[in-house]
Amino acid sequence: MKSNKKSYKSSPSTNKKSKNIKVNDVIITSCANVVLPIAIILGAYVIMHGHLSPGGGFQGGVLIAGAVAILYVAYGSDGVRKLFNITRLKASESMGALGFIFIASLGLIYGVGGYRFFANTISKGTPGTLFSSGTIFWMNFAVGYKVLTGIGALILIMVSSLNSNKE
Amino acid sequence: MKKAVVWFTITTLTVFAVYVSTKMISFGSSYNGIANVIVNDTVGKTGAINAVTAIVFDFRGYDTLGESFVLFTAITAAAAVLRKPVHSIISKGKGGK
Amino acid sequence: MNGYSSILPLMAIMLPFLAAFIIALTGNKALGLKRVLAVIFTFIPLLAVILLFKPIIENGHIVSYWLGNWVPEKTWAIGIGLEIDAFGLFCGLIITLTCFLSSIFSIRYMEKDNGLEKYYTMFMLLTASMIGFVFTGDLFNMYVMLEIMTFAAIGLTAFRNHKYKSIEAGFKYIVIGSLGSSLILLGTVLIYAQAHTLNIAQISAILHGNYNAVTIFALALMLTGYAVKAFLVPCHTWPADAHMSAPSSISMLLSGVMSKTGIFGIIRILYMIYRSKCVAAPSMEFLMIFWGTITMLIGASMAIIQTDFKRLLAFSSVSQIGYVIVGFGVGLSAKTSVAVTGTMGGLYHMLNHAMFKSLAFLCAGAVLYRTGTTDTTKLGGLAKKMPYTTVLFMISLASIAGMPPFNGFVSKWLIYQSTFEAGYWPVTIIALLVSVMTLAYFIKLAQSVFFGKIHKEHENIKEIPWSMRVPMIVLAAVCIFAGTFWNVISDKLIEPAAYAIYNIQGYIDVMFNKGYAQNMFNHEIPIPKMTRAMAGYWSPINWLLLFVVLIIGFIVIASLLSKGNKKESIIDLSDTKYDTFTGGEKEYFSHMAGNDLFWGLKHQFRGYFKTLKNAHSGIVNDYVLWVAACAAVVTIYLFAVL
Amino acid sequence: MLLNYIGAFLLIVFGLYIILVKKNLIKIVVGMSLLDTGINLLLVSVGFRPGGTAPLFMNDLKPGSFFVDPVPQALTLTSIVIGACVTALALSLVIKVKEHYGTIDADKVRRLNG
Repeated sequence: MKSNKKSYKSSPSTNKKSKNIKVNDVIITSCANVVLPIAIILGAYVIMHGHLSPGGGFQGGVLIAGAVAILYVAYGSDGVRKLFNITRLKASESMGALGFIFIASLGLIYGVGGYRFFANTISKGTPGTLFSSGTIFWMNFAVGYKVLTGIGALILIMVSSLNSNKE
Repeated sequence: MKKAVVWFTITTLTVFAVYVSTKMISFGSSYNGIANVIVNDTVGKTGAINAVTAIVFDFRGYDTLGESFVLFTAITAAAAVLRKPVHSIISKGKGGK
Repeated sequence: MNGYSSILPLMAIMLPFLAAFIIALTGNKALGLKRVLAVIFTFIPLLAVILLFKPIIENGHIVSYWLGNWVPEKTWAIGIGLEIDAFGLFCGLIITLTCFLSSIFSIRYMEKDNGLEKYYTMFMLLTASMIGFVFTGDLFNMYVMLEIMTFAAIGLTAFRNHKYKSIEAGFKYIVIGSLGSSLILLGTVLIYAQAHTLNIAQISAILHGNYNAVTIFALALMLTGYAVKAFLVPCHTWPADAHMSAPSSISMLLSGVMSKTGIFGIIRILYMIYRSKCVAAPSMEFLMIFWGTITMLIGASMAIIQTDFKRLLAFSSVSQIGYVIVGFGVGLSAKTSVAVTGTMGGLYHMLNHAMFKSLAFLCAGAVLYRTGTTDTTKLGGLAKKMPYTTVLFMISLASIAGMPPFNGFVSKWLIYQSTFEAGYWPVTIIALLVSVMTLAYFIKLAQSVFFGKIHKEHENIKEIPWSMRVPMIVLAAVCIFAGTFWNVISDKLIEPAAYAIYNIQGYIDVMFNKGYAQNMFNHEIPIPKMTRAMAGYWSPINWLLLFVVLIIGFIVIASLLSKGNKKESIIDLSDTKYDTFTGGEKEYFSHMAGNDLFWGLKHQFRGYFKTLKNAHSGIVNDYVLWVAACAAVVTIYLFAVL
Repeated sequence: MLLNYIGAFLLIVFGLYIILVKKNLIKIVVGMSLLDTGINLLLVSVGFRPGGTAPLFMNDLKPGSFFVDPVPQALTLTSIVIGACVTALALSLVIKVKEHYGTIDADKVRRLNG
């Protein structure tokens, strides 16, 4: 493997070949196909069970955003850009942030009884079940959504700028 | 000269850091501080059995809000830095147009 | 603390954040909407701050707001609390006012750039995080807000990414700035390890009498960290680059307001968290005064040798921050009457510096907007083309140099008086000298940009549009108002803020139950009495004395100049610029550029200036080294004296 | 636990050393990241209690049983995210520096000086 790489570097027509090797590698693609759904499902699980087990919105969001990186490794920048749109991702991130603020301000909206910003006003359910802990559950979702779109957008931005440099 | 300052800085900070770590509070058997209060009341007050999440999203939710804004800011800043620049935005000597 | 006033601080923080996300959501369409949103949502915080005047300044309350209803339990602050005393409100007023004016200025100033949705998003984030920083009562929350602020500022510094200098400045800023933030976080962690709480009021109560090696190390780290944010001298290298490269509407915020957040942090640490160690402690007093003196001297020296308009202003900011720190250093004095004078001087200068430096940066922005350059060697004679800008710049010049009818005089006078009465008379002399130097480099700036011969390229330029003129006129009006009606400003702003700085007991009791502070401190915490009479704000005799001193300074500089002119033997003959004096002129009439107004002075002290110039090498490693070495030295000093 | 503190401080000092000495801008970013990691380690160590378990209220544990301090863990989350943000922004600035200067040597990226 190592010698292989070296030979590529030493050969004069590196540019085209290195591009080819990045995109259509069977091993990487098939591995990615296996790993991708696992990453997404694990991320969703971590986000949903943030109030029950270690983890939460941030961790799950980053796990799902890792899928974008995996996609890039497997299918190259064109493949990623076909699936995701940077502007739309950024807009979704703002939506996530607005949702977070909205959930936090539920306390103000219900604020008749002296509730305040960030007050946990939704019914809390039985501790230990999935739909418990009031706003915490929903905040996990908002933050998870925000982080996955945000980190995805970040990866895409950096990747696309790297590619535009090469051309 | 510069090297001497580097080594002076590194040595001083290391020495003081090691000295300070020996002076850090020795751990008692009971909690003290806000952790005590928080851990005792987490389930009853927030309904979350994960105390860390309860702190992150409820007790110190405002910090988490700030944290997600940091992420948002950093991503916006990265997008602004890496955006396609408009060259010669301020044209030289063309003022007054 | 009736209904509406408790929600106002939250509004002031959250609405700009909300506006940031709405602006980001609209994408790159609807530019007009973004401008309107930015102006409206920077005006609302200003309104909120003004509405908070009644409960805080007039009624003397301290407004607090526990987020999420997490009121303290068993006297432990489990939640995050916002807490606004008069000092926080004072900083909030500076922040909201300048941000509002900057948003108006941005309308036309930024029209030629692309990606404006990112600009306005970061602008709103910067505004909101600065307000959040001064309104919070939680140590870790301060760090989080500081990080939002830093990132937004870096993004805005590097916003004009087609210029190499923006990118380089942005990189230096992020390395040095995040090192400073890391130091602050480290200090916060060490304090948490000792006090087991993050509420500033509670930390102050718990740490009283329980200081040990860990907290002193934390003090050293946090002081250095906030010194990076407030650009005290060994950590002053990034602002020069960042202020020079950022768009002027942002430079004004970075220089005028963000430095104040650093000072806010320093004051909260010294006067609040480490109160019983620092207040009335001669060693800390000496440290802060020494630090401030070095800062103002080196800042002014560097400013004299600059040729770029905005870079000069940035170094000038460094030197003015030195005054503020000297003022607050005297505030730590054991002699209470002197201490109050010093604190008031520092506070007054904070306000004034925000106003006149913002005005100066906006003038630089106006020049950049019309001519496309801030290089003073390529400018000249703009006074005829841009009369408004010239007049406004002269007002800023007069204010910053401390000329009597303007605001700089009042605050500088307070600082001179307090340092002299505290027994630090050499500092008074240096402060006066720096004042003269300030006047010198500003006159050089005015001469080289607005007077003299106009360049051919700039013959067709026009005055800037009204939407850019209005913020500048407002700032100039504030400058004149704060200079003439000093008693109003002092009554309504400075004295309550100074009182709030010393009023620890009230600050703690508001957050917890009454008597908690006394219980923890075992005694009443004294608040020094303060009256306006203590400060010799405006006494004609003093003024005359100062004027005489200034004139003597002028004569000294002038004599140095003429001395330089006469001594032909030491003039660098290789430079054709001096041929006029050495006999080798190419033209019959060859005038010296405004830039070289003080070349005699520069030549006389060439060794000093050269050392300074070489020290600002531009290598990011060196700058980090300065900050780290500063942390090391401060640590050694604090361990030695405390 | 002393070892943890010393280790954390050493990580911080190593990070600082990298920033001070290395001239490659990417290495400087790595140093900043290392410094952040050191602070995170310190933060987690501060919350540790010997014999404490993770602060999760499982069925067999009652409220008030012996846990490590959860507050520093929550703070660490924030600190980690901020560290990642610093790295991301710094690296995107390095990309631009390379574009403008053609090099990422700190000695050559110094047009703003004096």
